Amino acid sequence: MTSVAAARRKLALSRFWGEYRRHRAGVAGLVILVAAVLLALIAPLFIGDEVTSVVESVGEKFAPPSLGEPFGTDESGRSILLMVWWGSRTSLLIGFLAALLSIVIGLVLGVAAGHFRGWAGAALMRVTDWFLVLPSLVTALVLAAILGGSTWTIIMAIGITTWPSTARLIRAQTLAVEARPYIERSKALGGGHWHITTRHVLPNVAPLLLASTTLEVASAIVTESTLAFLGASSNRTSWGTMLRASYDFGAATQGAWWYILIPGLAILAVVMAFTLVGRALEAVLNPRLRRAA
Amino acid sequence: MTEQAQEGRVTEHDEATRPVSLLELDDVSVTYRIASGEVPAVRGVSLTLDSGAALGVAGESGSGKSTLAMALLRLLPRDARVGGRILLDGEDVLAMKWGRMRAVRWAEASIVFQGAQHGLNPVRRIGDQIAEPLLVHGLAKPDAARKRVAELLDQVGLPAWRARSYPHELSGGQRQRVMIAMALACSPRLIIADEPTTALDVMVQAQVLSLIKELIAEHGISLIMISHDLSVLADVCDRLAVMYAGRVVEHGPSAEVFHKAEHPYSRALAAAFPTVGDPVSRMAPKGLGGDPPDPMQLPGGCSFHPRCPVALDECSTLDVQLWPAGPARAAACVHVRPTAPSDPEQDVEAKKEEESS
Amino acid sequence: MTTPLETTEPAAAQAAAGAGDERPAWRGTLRYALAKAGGALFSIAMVIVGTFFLFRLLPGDPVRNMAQGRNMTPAQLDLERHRLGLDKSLIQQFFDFVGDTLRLDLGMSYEYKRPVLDLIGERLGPTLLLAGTGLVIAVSLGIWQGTRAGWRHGSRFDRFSTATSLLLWSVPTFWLGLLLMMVFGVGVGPIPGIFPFRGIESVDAPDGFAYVLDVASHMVLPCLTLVAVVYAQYLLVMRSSLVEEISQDYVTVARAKGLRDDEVRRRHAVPNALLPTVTLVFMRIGFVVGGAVTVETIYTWPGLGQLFYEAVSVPDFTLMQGTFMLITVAVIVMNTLADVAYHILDPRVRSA
Amino acid sequence: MTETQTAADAVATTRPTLLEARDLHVEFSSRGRRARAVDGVNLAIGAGEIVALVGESGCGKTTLARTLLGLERPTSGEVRYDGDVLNYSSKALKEYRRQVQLVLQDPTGSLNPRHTVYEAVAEGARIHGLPDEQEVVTSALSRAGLRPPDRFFLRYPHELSGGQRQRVVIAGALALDPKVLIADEPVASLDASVRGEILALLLKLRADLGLSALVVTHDLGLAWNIADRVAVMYLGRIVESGPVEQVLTAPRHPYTQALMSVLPESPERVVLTGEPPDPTRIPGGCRFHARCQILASGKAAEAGVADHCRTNPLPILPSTADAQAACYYANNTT
Amino acid sequence: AQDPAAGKKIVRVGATQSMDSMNPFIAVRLVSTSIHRWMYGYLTVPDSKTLQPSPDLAESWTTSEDGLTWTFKIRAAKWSDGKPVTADDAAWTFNKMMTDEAAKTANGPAVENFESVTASGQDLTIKLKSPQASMLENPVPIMPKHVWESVTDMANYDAEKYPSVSSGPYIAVEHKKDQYVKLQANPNYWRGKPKIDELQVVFYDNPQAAIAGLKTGDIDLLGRMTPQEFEAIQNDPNIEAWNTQGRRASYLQINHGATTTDDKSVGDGHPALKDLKVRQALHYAIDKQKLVDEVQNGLAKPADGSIVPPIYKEFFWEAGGEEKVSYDPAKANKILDDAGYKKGADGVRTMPDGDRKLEFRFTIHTETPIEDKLAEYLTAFFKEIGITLTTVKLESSKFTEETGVTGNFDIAISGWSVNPDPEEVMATHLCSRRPAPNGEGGGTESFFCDDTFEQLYKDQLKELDRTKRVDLLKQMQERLYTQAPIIAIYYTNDLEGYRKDKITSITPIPEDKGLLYGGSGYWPFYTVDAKATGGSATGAEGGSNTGLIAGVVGGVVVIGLAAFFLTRRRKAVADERE
Ligand SMILES: Nc1ncnc2c1ncn2[C@@H]1O[C@H](COP(=O)(O)OP(=O)(O)OP(=O)(O)O)[C@@H](O)[C@H]1O
Ligand SMILES: Nc1ncnc2c1ncn2[C@@H]1O[C@H](COP(=O)(O)OP(=O)(O)OP(=O)(O)O)[C@@H](O)[C@H]1O
Ligand SMILES: [Mg+2]
Ligand SMILES: [Mg+2]
Repeated sequence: MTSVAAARRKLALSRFWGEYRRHRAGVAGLVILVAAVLLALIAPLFIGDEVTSVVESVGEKFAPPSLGEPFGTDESGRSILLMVWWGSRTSLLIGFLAALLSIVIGLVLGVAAGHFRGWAGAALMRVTDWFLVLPSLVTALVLAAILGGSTWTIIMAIGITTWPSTARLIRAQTLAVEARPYIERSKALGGGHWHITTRHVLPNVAPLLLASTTLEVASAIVTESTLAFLGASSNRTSWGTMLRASYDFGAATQGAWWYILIPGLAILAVVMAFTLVGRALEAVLNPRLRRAA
Repeated sequence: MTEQAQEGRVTEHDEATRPVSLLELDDVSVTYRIASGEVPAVRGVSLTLDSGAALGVAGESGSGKSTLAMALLRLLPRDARVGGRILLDGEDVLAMKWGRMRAVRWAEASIVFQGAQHGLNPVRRIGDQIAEPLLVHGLAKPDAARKRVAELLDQVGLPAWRARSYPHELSGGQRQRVMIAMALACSPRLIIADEPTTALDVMVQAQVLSLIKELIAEHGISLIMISHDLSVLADVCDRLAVMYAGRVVEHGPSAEVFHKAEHPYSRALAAAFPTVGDPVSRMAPKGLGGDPPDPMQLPGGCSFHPRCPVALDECSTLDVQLWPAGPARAAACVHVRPTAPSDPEQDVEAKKEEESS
Repeated sequence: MTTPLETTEPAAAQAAAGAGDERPAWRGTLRYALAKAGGALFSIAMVIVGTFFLFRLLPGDPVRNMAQGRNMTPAQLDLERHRLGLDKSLIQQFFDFVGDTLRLDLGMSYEYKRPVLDLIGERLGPTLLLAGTGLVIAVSLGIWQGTRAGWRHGSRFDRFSTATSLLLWSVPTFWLGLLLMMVFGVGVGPIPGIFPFRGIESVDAPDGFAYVLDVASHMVLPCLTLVAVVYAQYLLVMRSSLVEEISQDYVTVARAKGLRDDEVRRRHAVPNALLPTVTLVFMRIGFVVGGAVTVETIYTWPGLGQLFYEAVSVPDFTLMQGTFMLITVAVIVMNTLADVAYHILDPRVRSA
Repeated sequence: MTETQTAADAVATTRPTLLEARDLHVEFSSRGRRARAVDGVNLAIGAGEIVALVGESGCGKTTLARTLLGLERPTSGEVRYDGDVLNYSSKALKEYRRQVQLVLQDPTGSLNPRHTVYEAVAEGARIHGLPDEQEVVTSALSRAGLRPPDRFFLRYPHELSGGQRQRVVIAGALALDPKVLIADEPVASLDASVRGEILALLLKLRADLGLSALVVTHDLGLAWNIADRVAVMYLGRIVESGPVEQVLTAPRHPYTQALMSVLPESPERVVLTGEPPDPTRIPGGCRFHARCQILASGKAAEAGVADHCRTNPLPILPSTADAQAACYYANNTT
Repeated sequence: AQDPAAGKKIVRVGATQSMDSMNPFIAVRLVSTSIHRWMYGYLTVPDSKTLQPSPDLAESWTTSEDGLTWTFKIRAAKWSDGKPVTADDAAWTFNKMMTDEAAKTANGPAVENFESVTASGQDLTIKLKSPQASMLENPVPIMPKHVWESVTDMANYDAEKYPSVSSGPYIAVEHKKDQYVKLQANPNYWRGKPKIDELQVVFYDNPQAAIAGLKTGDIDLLGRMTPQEFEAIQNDPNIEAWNTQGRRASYLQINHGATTTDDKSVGDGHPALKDLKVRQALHYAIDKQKLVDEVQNGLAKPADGSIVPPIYKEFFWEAGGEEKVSYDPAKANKILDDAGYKKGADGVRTMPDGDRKLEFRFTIHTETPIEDKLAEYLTAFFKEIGITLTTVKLESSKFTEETGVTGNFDIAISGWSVNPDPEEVMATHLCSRRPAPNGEGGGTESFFCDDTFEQLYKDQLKELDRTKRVDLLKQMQERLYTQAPIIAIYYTNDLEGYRKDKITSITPIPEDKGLLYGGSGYWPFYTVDAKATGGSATGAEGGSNTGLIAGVVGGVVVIGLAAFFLTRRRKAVADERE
């Protein structure tokens, strides 16, 4: 029977994939995304922190793209290609962890706010609403300024300011699920809070959560770069800090367009990829949208 | 296919009241194209409706009733393909220009949709919504329209001040009445009512039904009413058509179809409504087993045969037709086949000969 | 009345409801508005309290921050501390802070030596001009495109506009701003740099209509940046809510009534789809504020965002605190107004 | 009230009461007003008995059913099971819900679309930690008429027909070997053609397992089809109750009469005037008086009870098995 | 369009900082003090050639024997509103600062040593508490008493009144906050009206935009560039790239045992740094030339002296002979080896008397990319001698606190822009500048407390003979060099640029290869001359462009309308399709 179950799961997966595959943009996004993540993961096999070291850089300063340096070099003669590659690790790390943090907080509070009626749910919702209207970039900037700049603070700042939209989404979904008669049935069968939230609510919000996570990662990557631009940056090379450096070191006025363009395009590509995947997932997983699409 | 049209005319002559039918469906079929293939929702339906008559269409969920209704006014989504001919007053609806189509909509035929809750725009006052077709079709100036709205509301038993209400302020029954008032606005000759009472409570259902009956009696409006509740249809309509899997499987005068159905599916439908007080049905509920048919994978032969309690071996291959089953009646069942020849080909031939003679 | 009613007799109740139908709805709205205002006040209170404690968490001694490494005598430091009330207990400070804030006294900027409120007042105009114009353009553009895209979803226009908006949405604001500055401000290759990229007006600004043009020309690039980044979400929201509306039965009914396609859209689908869109527009107003910080910084636009950025980078804590509080409160107020407006506009929620 | 001693009455008294509502009140606050959804109900269900609870939409049937299961706390009054007052601690409730099971109105909604039939049926067994889960599921499915059971194990709800889904829900309830089944509109959302099947199943379960059942419905035909006793509810209260044969062939309460008249076979139709009742505004006197056709036609006045109808609240009907009606006119004339 | 600027000589100076206040008593930002220097007279100003104090509003001055009484004769100049400048104005200015704490905000220390200030006619008498050689370097602008007298709440006075009443070469006529300040030539200026009509200071938030502004001609002059910014304008044919020695010294501050004024140690500095040998070894291990080349793009001078940069030829001290420390990692290693700091297996040295490793923190500011780079190089250098360096980034207020008060650091980056008289920068290394026991006060740059240094400082205060005093100040620099509480690494160049096609002449200060914007004093901006603005000759900014923009806007509107009507038309067709 387990083999049948596995077969069925496989079938469900293949059905899902069949649905997903019809979203061409989503597939393109997925390809880029997988490539980006893979590249980031295997980076240590080929390069190390030294690519960001100014002491060890040997290249010419602000060298335009050439055969040897396909993406040119920066103000210290470091290879933009290698830096972008290495920086992807921090950017993606911040993106994923901030999204994770935001999702975890959002999930817990969203499910709780949706599941528990009465004052507890209402209070949670008030708090969420409150956080929701806070201008998130401004708040993140203040938080980052207060906590001091490091990768973890940036993650915290982004995570803490972005969870409310997730919480809202999850709460709405939880409420929708909880209004379904099968919750009532489960209660009538004797199921408690834990049973209901873990067996019914969670599996139902999970797909949406997946979609929203990808969107969250995308916005976290953008936020990271914006925070870096506004002066709250991680202490490691990321795409955001590279862009900040290109700005600090006057790449634009020196005509070093590659220095500005390449990290920016890297952000653009990855963010776009996440967004496309997220939207495709949403379209496949959210029946409301599916009907519309 | 001409035999059915002829057969329809036979009906008229039998009733001998009106010479021309208001609506004539000739071999209408509707196919939805979806990602995984084609859904033949309506398959070759031919029906006629005389002016002033009420036709009930019954059939289980998914048998194509709403699709058929929508096809009459070309309201189907773009991915639906409609075949056959739909003649409204002799004019082919499917061939109309858009401008003409818009003129026909509501002014000549209006429709009360399944589920009144969503048929009303939630953010506009119901008065405006009722008046809208009047204004759109240039049948009244705003002032006159307002008066007409009051009149219409009164006809459906709602106070005039309700015109200023929003849909959510009304109960389901009231909303359904608003929909009916709206359908009456342009004094159309035909009203299509798609399950006007399904979502309603028994008491409200009774109110709405008597309202409909009253209106068609008073205004001489033709009605097509859709429901899967045979008892409701039998109450309101002169004639009944029962659909199964996209086809009409039986039609005839309503009392006869309800009480003495020829087709086993119609019989099962009728039997599902027990007669309270009748000891036969006491502690003996009757039902029909089996799965509803999947329109994408219809069984061969008679599409009902897998669930049919009286199916014969040949039903799985037989090409069933609507065979006459008494005066102004027809049923698509092997058991009403006039002769029972072993060769289905011959059977058709025989029937044709019989018809034309 | 002869019948003693436990509550009201249905028939009578109905008549009463009929006669005064407007009143309960109106009263409901008022009650709703009051409740919302209460909620907003609560949120603002939370902002005030939160801000106080958040900014007490800051590293460093505020007075020394003010000194910025200049040599100040202990007496001067004490005086400053006393002036800022930092010699009092935390509780006392808290109450002072709350009191001052309620009196709209947001303290003195360390950096400018002027009341924060004055500084904010000076910056409000330009921000409103830029963010307001940007918002209006973004909203109209987004809604217009979203409507077109949603009405015929799947069309080429839909795919094109969705793709562009997603692309622009994925771009970091500052990056786009810098690029636009380089391309249209400074000029690249054959493209001449025709738009000014600093400030709100020329130093030698002309008078009269020419001045308006001058300011308008200064607004082109910042506005473009802001709009490009912000409008995408309006487009997407409008699009999906329209797509949602289209599948509603009342749209089919409207068609069945013989309305023309564009009448169905204009009179039924779009107004209904607008409602959720507009709320979302306001809900996400904080996003515009975030965009404004970046855009104003890049283009030296003398607005609140720039002030905030300056406060963060100096850092000038009272100023930061004040602008943060003001921006947040403004966003909360906007949201509340949007909620109430939504409530008035949408009869469904009005009486709920 | 005890003028006629019928056979049905005798049957009911021989059956010991299993589940009982005593003077049950349930209130909700809705939009600042209080809705008295259940406003004083006495109802007893005997072992092996099928009771039908009928009434129009919004009269409180579902609320009563949910309260019987402890899903809703009564504002006052009590639910008794097997003679004991229901204990609302979560442990006791869990135990209670092994004995009493609920089948909801909407079979599609009652099944989590992400759970297979097996999981859906096994859910109760898992919650209560029953051993031999697969065994339990298999037998429950076959008892519910889904045979052979293992063919259905891995199906998802959307792959089943409506009737099959309802059977799965019933199987889920049967898996715990309940003593009482509360079925809230078990066939309302089903197609007319499958409805008879489900009802037959209920009868069969009663015959095979001795199950008691409360069937909530607005369909009098259903009550006629399967119930021993029927209780007619109006605006939070039971206005008439008694053996099916008696109540449905000779309804005494004007509301029951109106309900009966809506049936197709009824010769003339009484269409009640006025709006559906609103539990936030329960009229004084007889709660039905504002819509009562007897009162409106003047018959009540003839019988001299019109004033009573308008002013004097009626007492709550006791939970006896006999035919009884809460109506001044009916009690006056018969 | 009518261009009001047509025919005038206008020079626009870019600034990447905006004014904090127009009130000179409280303005502290560099841009503000610069502007105030252009607006107001001082007692003395640095001579344009020698940078030595030369007469400004004080025509001449005398000192009493004991050096405690100074008498200045105030020039018969006029305020821009026509009122005469008197000693009373100066006396009021100083007295205000001495009595009003708020007025001390900007230049408080300048009057700290004043006993009393009195005026009689054009004579201003200042009595000091103790002798003060730098008396002539007084940084306080003299304010018009008749205008400022009425100001009571100095802390909250923004001085936004135009035209301003000043006695310097320029009068402020307009200030748009964070946008620009407009200054007009003062026709009453005692030296004579400047050659240009208007001097405008235009603020940029975004340094890149400022560079772009210079390149597009929106501004005519931009100072205080980073090496990278400078490189961006270097090859522009229209821009004169101005690269000269600067006023700034960059140095490392070493926590050699931070103490408070009561000599109690504070902070968590690494004990090894208390050892002069270690500090010297660090000094030997730094390749200053490489830092100049790599970090400053060659636009700096390696520091072989202390904190006074070579631009001040008179005061600049340079190490030589035995004393001179030049890059020599081998020597550094030897010093450490000899002192018993043994290398462990991992190549990191440990303390001679224990096993604490020589692992130092290097504290820098957040958001200073150049410091990041410096840190990387230092880390590499110190690794060569078995010392690990880890970088700690602190936000500026925290930085100031940890490196100036709490002493929680090992090595920190620091720097100082030195005024023509180095007394103040020397004073930052006095014992008294250490924080008080309660953590108050201070302003120390190094927690240095050295008897020899103290004595030298006291001596130079009293020494009124300039050459002798210069010698004393040089000895102090030498002491800092050898004791190494700080290690100077380089003197950054002053990098500026101006548009050749606009500015026809400008005299730096000092006149020989001196500074423009970055200099102290108004000299460059007094002498600047420029081409008159034509009707639409220069600048993409402003009126000249409005025509084009109007055209563009009009075009967009037309296209928009066309699109609108097109879609309208299509709509009718679309409806037919449905
Ligand atoms: N837009 C559509 N796309 C694809 N298939 C559709 C569409 N609308 C209806 N169908 C299919 O066509 C068949 C007939 O549907 P229709 O709505 O006409 O049934 P119905 O008889 O009105 O049922 P009900 O009683 O439930 O209203 C069903 O199988 C349905 O799934
Ligand atoms: N949770 C609740 N909050 C507020 N009011 C409620 C709640 N649940 C039920 N009600 C109200 O109580 C009344 C009785 O509801 P209930 O669902 O019990 O009716 P019902 O007889 O089951 O109706 P139906 O036949 O429509 O299912 C209704 O007026 C309903 O609006
Ligand atoms: Mg239908
Ligand atoms: Mg119910």
